[in-house]
Amino acid sequence: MEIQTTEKKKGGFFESLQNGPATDEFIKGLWRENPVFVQVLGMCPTLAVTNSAENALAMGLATLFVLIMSNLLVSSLRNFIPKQVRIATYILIIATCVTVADYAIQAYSLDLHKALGAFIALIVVNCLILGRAEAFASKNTVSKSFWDALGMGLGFTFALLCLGVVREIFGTGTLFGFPVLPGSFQSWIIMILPGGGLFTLAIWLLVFNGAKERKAKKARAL
Amino acid sequence: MFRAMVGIGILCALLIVVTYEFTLPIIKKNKTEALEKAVFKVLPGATKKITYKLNDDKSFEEFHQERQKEQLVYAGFDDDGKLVGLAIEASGQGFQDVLNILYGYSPESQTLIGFYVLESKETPGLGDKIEKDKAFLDNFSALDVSLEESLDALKNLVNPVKHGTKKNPWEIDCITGATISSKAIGKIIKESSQYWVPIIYNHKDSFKQ
Amino acid sequence: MLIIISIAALGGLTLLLATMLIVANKKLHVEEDPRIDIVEDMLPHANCGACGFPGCRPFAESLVNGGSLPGKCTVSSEEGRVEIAQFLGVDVGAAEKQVARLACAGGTNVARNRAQYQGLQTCQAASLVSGGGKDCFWGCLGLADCEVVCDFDAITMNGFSIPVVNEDKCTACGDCVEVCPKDLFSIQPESNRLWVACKNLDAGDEILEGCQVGCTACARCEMDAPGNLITMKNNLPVIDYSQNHNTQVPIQRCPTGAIVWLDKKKGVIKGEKSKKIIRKGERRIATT
Amino acid sequence: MSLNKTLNINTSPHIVKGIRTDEIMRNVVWALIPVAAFSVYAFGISALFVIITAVVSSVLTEHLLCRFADKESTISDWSATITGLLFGLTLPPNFPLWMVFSGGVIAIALGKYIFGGLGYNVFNPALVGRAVLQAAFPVAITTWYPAFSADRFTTISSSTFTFPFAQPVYDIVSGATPLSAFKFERISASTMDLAMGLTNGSSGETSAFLILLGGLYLIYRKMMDWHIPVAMLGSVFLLSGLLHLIDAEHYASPLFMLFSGGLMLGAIFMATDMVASPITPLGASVYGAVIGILVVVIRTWGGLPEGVMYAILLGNALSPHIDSLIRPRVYGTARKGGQA
Amino acid sequence: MTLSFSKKNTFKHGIHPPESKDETNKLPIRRFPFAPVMIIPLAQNIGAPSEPIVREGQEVVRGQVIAKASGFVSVPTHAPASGTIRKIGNVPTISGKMAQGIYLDPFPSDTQEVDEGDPINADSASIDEIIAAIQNAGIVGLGGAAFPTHVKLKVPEGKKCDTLLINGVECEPYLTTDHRVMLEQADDIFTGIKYLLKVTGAEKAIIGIEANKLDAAEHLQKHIPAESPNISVAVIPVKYPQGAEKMLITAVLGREVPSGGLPIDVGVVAVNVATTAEIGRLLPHGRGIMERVITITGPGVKKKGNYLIPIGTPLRYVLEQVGVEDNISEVYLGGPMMGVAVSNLDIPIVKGTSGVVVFTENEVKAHKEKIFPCIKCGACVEACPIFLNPSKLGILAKKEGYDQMAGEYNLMDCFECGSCTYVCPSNIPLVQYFRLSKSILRKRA
Amino acid sequence: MNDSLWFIFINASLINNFVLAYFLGICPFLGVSGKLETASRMGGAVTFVMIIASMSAYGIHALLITINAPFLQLISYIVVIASTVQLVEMFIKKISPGLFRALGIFLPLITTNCAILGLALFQTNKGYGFLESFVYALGAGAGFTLALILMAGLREQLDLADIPNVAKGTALTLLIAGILSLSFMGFAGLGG
Ligand SMILES: Cc1cc2nc3c(=O)[nH]c(=O)nc-3n(C[C@H](O)[C@H](O)[C@H](O)COP(=O)(O)O)c2cc1C
Ligand SMILES: Cc1cc2nc3c(=O)[nH]c(=O)nc-3n(C[C@H](O)[C@H](O)[C@H](O)COP(=O)(O)O)c2cc1C
Ligand SMILES: Cc1cc2nc3c(=O)[nH]c(=O)nc-3n(C[C@H](O)[C@H](O)[C@H](O)COP(=O)(O)O)c2cc1C
Ligand SMILES: Cc1cc2nc3c(=O)[nH]c(=O)nc-3n(C[C@H](O)[C@H](O)[C@H](O)CO)c2cc1C
Ligand code: SF4
Ligand code: SF4
Ligand code: SF4
Ligand code: SF4
Ligand code: FES
Repeated sequence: MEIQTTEKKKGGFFESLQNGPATDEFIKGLWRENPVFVQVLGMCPTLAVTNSAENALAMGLATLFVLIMSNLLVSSLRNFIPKQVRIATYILIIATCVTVADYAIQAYSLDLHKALGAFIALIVVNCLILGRAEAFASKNTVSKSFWDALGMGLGFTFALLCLGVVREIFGTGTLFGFPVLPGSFQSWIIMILPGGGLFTLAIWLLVFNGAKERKAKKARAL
Repeated sequence: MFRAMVGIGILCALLIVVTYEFTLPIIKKNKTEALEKAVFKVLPGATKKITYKLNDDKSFEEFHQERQKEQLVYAGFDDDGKLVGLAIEASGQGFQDVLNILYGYSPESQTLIGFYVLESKETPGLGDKIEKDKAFLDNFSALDVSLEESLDALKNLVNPVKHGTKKNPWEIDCITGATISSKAIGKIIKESSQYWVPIIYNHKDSFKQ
Repeated sequence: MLIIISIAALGGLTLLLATMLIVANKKLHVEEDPRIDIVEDMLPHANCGACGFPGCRPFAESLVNGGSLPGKCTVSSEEGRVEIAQFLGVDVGAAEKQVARLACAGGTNVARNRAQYQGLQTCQAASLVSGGGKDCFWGCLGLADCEVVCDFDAITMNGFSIPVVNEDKCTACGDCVEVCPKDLFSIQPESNRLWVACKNLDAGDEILEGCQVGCTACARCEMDAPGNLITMKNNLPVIDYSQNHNTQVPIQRCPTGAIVWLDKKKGVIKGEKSKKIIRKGERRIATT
Repeated sequence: MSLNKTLNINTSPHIVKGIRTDEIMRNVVWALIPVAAFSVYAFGISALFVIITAVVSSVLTEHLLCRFADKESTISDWSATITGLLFGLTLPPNFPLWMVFSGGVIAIALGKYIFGGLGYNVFNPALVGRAVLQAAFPVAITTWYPAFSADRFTTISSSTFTFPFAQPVYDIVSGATPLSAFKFERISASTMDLAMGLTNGSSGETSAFLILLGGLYLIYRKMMDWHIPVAMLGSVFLLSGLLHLIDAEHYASPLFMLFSGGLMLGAIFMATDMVASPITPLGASVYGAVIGILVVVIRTWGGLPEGVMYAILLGNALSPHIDSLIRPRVYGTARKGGQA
Repeated sequence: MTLSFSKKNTFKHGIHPPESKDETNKLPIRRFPFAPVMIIPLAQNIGAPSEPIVREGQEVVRGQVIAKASGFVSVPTHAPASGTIRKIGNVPTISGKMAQGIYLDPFPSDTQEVDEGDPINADSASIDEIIAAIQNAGIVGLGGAAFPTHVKLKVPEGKKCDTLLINGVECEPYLTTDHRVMLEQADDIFTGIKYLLKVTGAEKAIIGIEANKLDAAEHLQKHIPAESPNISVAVIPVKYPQGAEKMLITAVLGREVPSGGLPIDVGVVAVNVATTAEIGRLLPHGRGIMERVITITGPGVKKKGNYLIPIGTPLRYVLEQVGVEDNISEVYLGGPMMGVAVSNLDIPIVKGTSGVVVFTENEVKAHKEKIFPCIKCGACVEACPIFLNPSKLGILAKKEGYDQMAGEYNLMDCFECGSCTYVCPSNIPLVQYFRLSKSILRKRA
Repeated sequence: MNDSLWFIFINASLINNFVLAYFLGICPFLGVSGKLETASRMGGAVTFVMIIASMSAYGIHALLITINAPFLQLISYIVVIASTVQLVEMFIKKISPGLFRALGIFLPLITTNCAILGLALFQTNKGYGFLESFVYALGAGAGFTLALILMAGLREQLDLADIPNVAKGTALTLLIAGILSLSFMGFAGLGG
């Protein structure tokens, strides 16, 4: 597994946002510590439900919801939870949030629930959620945890969308169900098969690595 | 320590129950609607659905609870209260994973009159033609499942054949390029109809409004 | 009704589990290095396996016994990693800066090859084939093993295939000392400025045929040096750095410039009497 | 006098056998030429276009990637040519050229370059290209052009020049390949037809006879490990023979199994890709046998009519394990447990 | 008695390089003139160098001891010619390093008489006496390794030697030294075997000869002394590296020397034929070794042949005498498979030199060929007589996985025969990688 | 349902391989597939936990049906599985440090993992009985182990390759997984 360099990358746009502590908690999840592209977490939903942009978005938002809920609960209860049963308690809290989300989606649309399949329930075990609860919410204030969850959740959603959009356009010629390519377009079925998910993510990572490498090369040349 | 954990456990239970209670009616409604939609799809003309349960003595009785392990069929009636047919669930292995389907049987004409895929993981673009391919779906507008004289078995078993070679009313014309999935459908229907059709036909009078 | 059932169920479940866990924690406890727990605490508990370990705890164990570095955890924040590093870290005592010094100056412009080496282009490989084909058996082969091995980019090969150490970048890690098959590097305090840039154990003017800047063991530096700062051993001058060696006198009469003064600013200073070398390759020094 | 010359020095041995890697690769290309020529003869100019496009896209990709990485171009070692050629030969003759081109790029870029180029690819690059195409365009890759159609040298299949990224349109398509005919209708083609290449199928797979000839040539030149094809064909023959004996109705005859589909091409030219196969003869035999068994299993019980490609890819994935499990006993070490 | 020959009597794997022996194997051994100056390194053997016991300017007689052994694993050095000691100092060696040695100016050759010592009788002398005599004669292995022979002959406590194996294989291409020795010095060889059988206590002696030297095999077979029925000749199929003692033991006796072990571990002592002949010639006269048979050959040599050359003759002088082509480019001591490339023609011929092969630019092109990545063709695996996996070892070496090479992949069992490099289509310098890796591992240890 | 035990096994291990077709347990698959040694032990541990999880899930499901509280399914599955595994872990650590080194250290990583919970949920959805659940868990574990071991072998070999910089790390691993996933498609329809 790749070891990520820890130095903070200063991008022009993001830099301007990096003022207050809250915005920093928020921004880091979007890019610098992106859960998918950088931390390589929560890979199962990332790969499994991103065969359409809609599913990706729904999954992202569901995760975002659970992440915020659990981060809020954990950080507000953090002084109340004894250390020995910490993990068990967090799991309890997360499972509750997920169950809530699960029923909410079922109530909203059965079809969507069917498309996401077991992966809604599997948010419980998304390493990202427990990871944030442990690494962040259990040590930080409620407001900080909120921003952290929002940033991480949006970062996750963003990454899912990156995959979902590419896979849907290539795989079916549509975007959010609307045709974006001419009817004669030959869809690449692989993109909506399991293998396609792996390939797409691999290619995204290749692109990012390539960009990083080029930047590093430029920096060295200077 | 106990207090903390049990307290949180109770808190969680509360949260879940509240959500459950709150969403239950909506979900129930959604589910019923979805099922009805499917039933009406395989029983063209039906507007009302009644669920029946198959008892061990091969008799049918109306059923209104949450389903557990019962064998159910759904009777569809038209506006005049006339029995259109029965929707039957069946499943079996497809190309990738298990296929769950619903098909409609009309005791009156002794044919299958509709077909709908409830759940499939077949390859998009290929296997999912079983849901979309018009020619294939047409197979099920009048698929012969008439019984022998003795009324205890089918005269001709449903039989999937290669695309373009359908000759008899009990054959299913498969899809080129998705032979495997369409054959699987044929096989599922063959096995299911073999079981259900004689039972239903012999009790067709149990289904009344 | 539903509420009561579920609260009872879940309450009961949690109670049971809590009891089990707590009892088990007491009964089944196994003694371990307490630092593991602390470090594990500092880790994000994502148990994602990204570090290459099966989970946070094994990684923490490896951190504690020095098998890994905190940077391997991709999930932890920068601060978290620093925290762990500080918790485990041992301060390196401050001492005088040391640098790597090279005891050879025989670049392609002044030193001759007896035979043309072919094969793997590394010094270590070449040195196994008749010593590498360089006329001076002890001299630098110029195939840059040291440049490659230095993780800090402190070594660059100059235009005559002789490594040049950038003393600012050198961390005295000793990798170059280890890799050089001719043992030409040694780690020296930066203040050792009087330096013998040759390892040729032969004596006499014959060696000049192979390398114009070699030490001929003429012993002039030994004579000129104050006291017994320099003694000849094995046909080479040996400087006793424990004495006051802040003098450029010994280099002045060296006929080949094998003993030099390494000036922080001006670089290598050779004695006045050292003969001008006849450049063979007209290549420019390519560094910096 | 010449004794004053500067001598060269280097390590022993100072003599080499002198068969070079690029020479081996070039000979594989020679061995494939008859196969390719026959496919053009059988399927006409469409097949020619497919093969040429496959080779060009592979070689071009290899060249450009080397450029991109600031390395010397490695196309002169001929391995990219083989990859392209074999890749083209595994495709239907009327396959749209834009798909062929994409596949060639994928074969080299994702099947080879990413792993470090020649010698490091853990999967057979040509088959990686084909596997991706098969998953991406399952319809196009199972739509067959009839062999020996009358106007094959004058007209090009309508699908060949499909506009890039558009769906192909087919005018003439044949029924089925021998394997799918057997799978779905239990119609078995004659062995002689299969061996001589008178049937439908992918461009290069039909003439088992010429493929065998190419293989024999390479084995004769000692440029190919015979263990793999022998083990692979042998295990297919034995297993399918056994099944055929048990139930001749359901299970195809072993000769049909041997000569139909991509087995011959796969066994002789693709499983033998030394880079992705085990290095010891015993390991190679085991690898061949495993692939053979997988082929029979997928063909007889699987959903797809043909499984050579999947079997070889799985074999590739197994080969590091075969290599680490099957190691010859090192001279002078204990007979048992000498190697873990 | 007939020659025993079975095609199966050989080891597994190995290679068949072109033999290139035809140009010299019919040429009888000829004596070489003395060079104007002799250069005698004090370390010509594995083990400790000898210590000089002469002064500069001293006159010495041919065969006189000029440096004495400095321990058990050491042998004395004898004067190869009568003459004056010019200098004791640094002499160039094959390793490229200067080492201690003696420069000797020979007298004109008509005054070369030989110093005789105490003869040793094989029947009456004790084992220790014979061993001491072999050491005093300065004999080291002439098969190439130059290991002091007497050390090898001293069977360690608790071990038993049942077979004496005489190595007449000479599997190196080009070299015909042992071939000629077997044809011309049969009597010396059998005398030598008598001594060797006595010291090792072996019940039988077998002379192993490859099938490309049938004339030598028949010649020896014919001359086996009537009183020594326990000597036999085994003809084995031609294959490189059959001359390596481990391979020879497997080929002839079917035994396998354990990894890291010695032939004596399987009850065998293996000695080269030339070494044996030398023992048989010197011991009865109490002399020391002064010269040896060397094949001078290769496309770059004009007067190819097998020459009896005094030890210490500078290589430059040798090549001047035989004449070389204008486009020579590489000179090896030893054959092209195992021989060492010479960087400096001023080095002398030493006891371990069995041949000098000179290549011209035409032959060395192969080295300059492009290196491809390993394509895992397995040719090297099929060639390695030790059953290693050179391909994996090569890849590991490139990635500096030295510990894995030594541990999991038995690097230390590789005896650098070069078979793998010879067959590799990708031109990977495998043997060089292995030497390098071994030296790095040794440095680390 | 016509699922024979044999078919359940083949289905869970090859046709619908948990990692390569269902995308469950990708995190450990990517993380712990670098070394063959670790990978095979991890595979063993996963199979073990899968069996525990499957059994517990079977029991809980029966219980929840009785008290008619299906909405507690998720939370009780995860909590029970997590704590059971933790108990087993502590137990192993106590009685056999050797076994703990070999298997136990993987347990925490595995508990909070999609494959385990996914298995429990799928088996419930499919309505498997006790024996069927057991075989399903066994098959899923075997499939997971197979994928992990194949991956580890390839990655170990590629450790020695000249991988271009852009591809080093996760990207390459994902790519191999993709090709493996394509290869496993060959098993589609087996037994159908
Ligand atoms: C990636 C891939 C996915 C496939 N998916 C399906 C599928 O979902 N359903 C199906 O019946 N066949 C599927 N197939 C099988 C082929 O399309 C197969 O050739 C076809 O079913 C045979 O029918 P035919 O003989 O009419 O061409 C798939 C093949 C591939 C390569
Ligand atoms: C007998 C033989 C069969 C080969 N088969 C293939 C093949 O099936 N696919 C392929 O891409 N290359 C094949 N090659 C050529 C190279 O070995 C091939 O390029 C290799 O798969 C990987 O090296 P690469 O990295 O150059 O592709 C074959 C070579 C030989 C000698
Ligand atoms: C690769 C290899 C090839 C060898 N070839 C021969 C040979 O052809 N003839 C020979 O006498 N010794 C050869 N040797 C040396 C023998 O292994 C062994 O050292 C020698 O026969 C012992 O006899 P000596 O000590 O009298 O030289 C070879 C060694 C190696 C490693
Ligand atoms: C070496 C080789 C391997 C092949 N592998 C497959 C395969 O695994 N699956 C497949 O559907 N077709 C494969 N084909 C094409 C295949 O033979 C063709 O699809 C069948 O003939 C269809 O029945 C392959 C062709 C060749 C030459
Ligand atoms: S100093 Fe040593 S390692 Fe560096 S180039 Fe010279 S010989 Fe090589
Ligand atoms: S390798 Fe280490 S000691 Fe040598 S120059 Fe570089 S930093 Fe200095
Ligand atoms: S050099 Fe070593 S590895 Fe190569 S063939 Fe000889 S013994 Fe085997
Ligand atoms: S012979 Fe060369 S190319 Fe072939 S496997 Fe050995 S090292 Fe690799
Ligand atoms: S998200 Fe599935 S294992 Fe991490």
